[in-house]
Amino acid sequence: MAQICGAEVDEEGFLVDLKDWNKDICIQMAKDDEVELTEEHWGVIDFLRDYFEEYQIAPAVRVLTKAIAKKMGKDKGNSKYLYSLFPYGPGKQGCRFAGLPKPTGCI
Amino acid sequence: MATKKFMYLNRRSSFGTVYAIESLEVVLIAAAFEQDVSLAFMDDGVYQIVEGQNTDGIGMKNFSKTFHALGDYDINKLYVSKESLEERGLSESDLMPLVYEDEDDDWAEKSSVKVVTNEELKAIMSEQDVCLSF
Amino acid sequence: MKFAIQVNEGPYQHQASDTAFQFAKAAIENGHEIMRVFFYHDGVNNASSFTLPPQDDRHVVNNWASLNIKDADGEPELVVCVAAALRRGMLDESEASKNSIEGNNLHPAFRISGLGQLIEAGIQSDRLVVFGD
Amino acid sequence: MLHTVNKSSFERNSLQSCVNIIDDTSVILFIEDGVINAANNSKSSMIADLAAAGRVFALQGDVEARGISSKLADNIKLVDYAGFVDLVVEHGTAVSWV
Repeated sequence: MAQICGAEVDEEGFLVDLKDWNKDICIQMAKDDEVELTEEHWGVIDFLRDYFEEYQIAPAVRVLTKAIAKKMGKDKGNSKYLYSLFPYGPGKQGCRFAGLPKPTGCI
Repeated sequence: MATKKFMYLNRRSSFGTVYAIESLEVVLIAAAFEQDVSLAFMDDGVYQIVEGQNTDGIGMKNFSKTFHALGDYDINKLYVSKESLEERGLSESDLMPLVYEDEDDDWAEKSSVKVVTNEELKAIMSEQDVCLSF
Repeated sequence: MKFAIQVNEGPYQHQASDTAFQFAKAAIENGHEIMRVFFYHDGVNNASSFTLPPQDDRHVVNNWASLNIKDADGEPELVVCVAAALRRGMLDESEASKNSIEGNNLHPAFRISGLGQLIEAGIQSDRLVVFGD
Repeated sequence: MLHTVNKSSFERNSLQSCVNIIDDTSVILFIEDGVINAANNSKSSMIADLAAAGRVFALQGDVEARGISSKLADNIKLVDYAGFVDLVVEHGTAVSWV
């Protein structure tokens, strides 16, 4: 199985054990995706981790945009902004970087 | 798409069987369909939203925390059977404080939980188009 | 009338899937349409192509397949919830390869999809009937 | 509404919970182990009034399979699977007391 910074990841690059997550893994995942992490990325990643800690689920994109708007301002609470940070989607790529579970594709 | 009234009928407690968590998974998905959603907690289902659940000792996920996210998903009609609570020696104060922000009232924080009698629940149920039981 | 059915229990352990099958069969025989059967919880096990009951017992999986429930394009409308299925080791070819698992056990009369299909069935049908424990 | 009950009252409280909130126009159908509630026994009083009003049905196949055809409580109406389908058509939203 593939590894990132010593932590096992599955075929789609999600952490096998969510407890392995740390910032170095996150930075390496971003590098592999050719994304340079900025303060703005970290704002969303921290938000996702806090949300998961509090509610035990990854937020739906619609819920995420609403919550980001409330926390970081209306100009950032839209999917255009989130996709500019995470080109493969805040749900999939953002959650992967943040060490959240892989979405089950339930819609 | 037409709007229908969906009721999720929850009558089992959280961890003994898979029904409670898999019911919650449906509810979270359902939110995206913009239907009129309400949740009913009857019988042992009232234990799903009791405050102070801790799963550290059983190696299972504590999904009771997820109920706090329902407000963000615009699911804010949680009906709890008064009779079921009383039979179990519980009252509203034993339940988690679940809230939502009311868009039509300057985002005021309001309780999503409403304790209802069998008579009230009867009336609510009679209005439903679809009832999913878990 | 257009019916949707939700099946929450696996075969042989509980009568629910037998009752659901008999109900679906009677509905079709009486001129109604079953627009979708959605398998959730342990109900996903109704779709296992590895099911081998003794010869003198009913074959629940084949029973479902015999109803030939499909949409206008010929796609199966016996729908297995993906999250419930993956948890319980019920995989089609694509889920198996995606997860690097050898072999797959989803009967071809069924398809794997998301929970949205259950909600959609509730919206589009005239009646949704739940069979469970 | 059509309320289906598939548990014996000797095992679970599904029937009691159903009876507690059934409205004046709805009917009950016993299926699977729920048909045990259709037999004449110490719990029959729970449904006596509803049955007298013609609002209690039991699935014939399940009744026969459990050997209680000759032991039914008063005023229980038997239906086959086609009758089950008709009840769902006729009574609107189906509520399963699983």
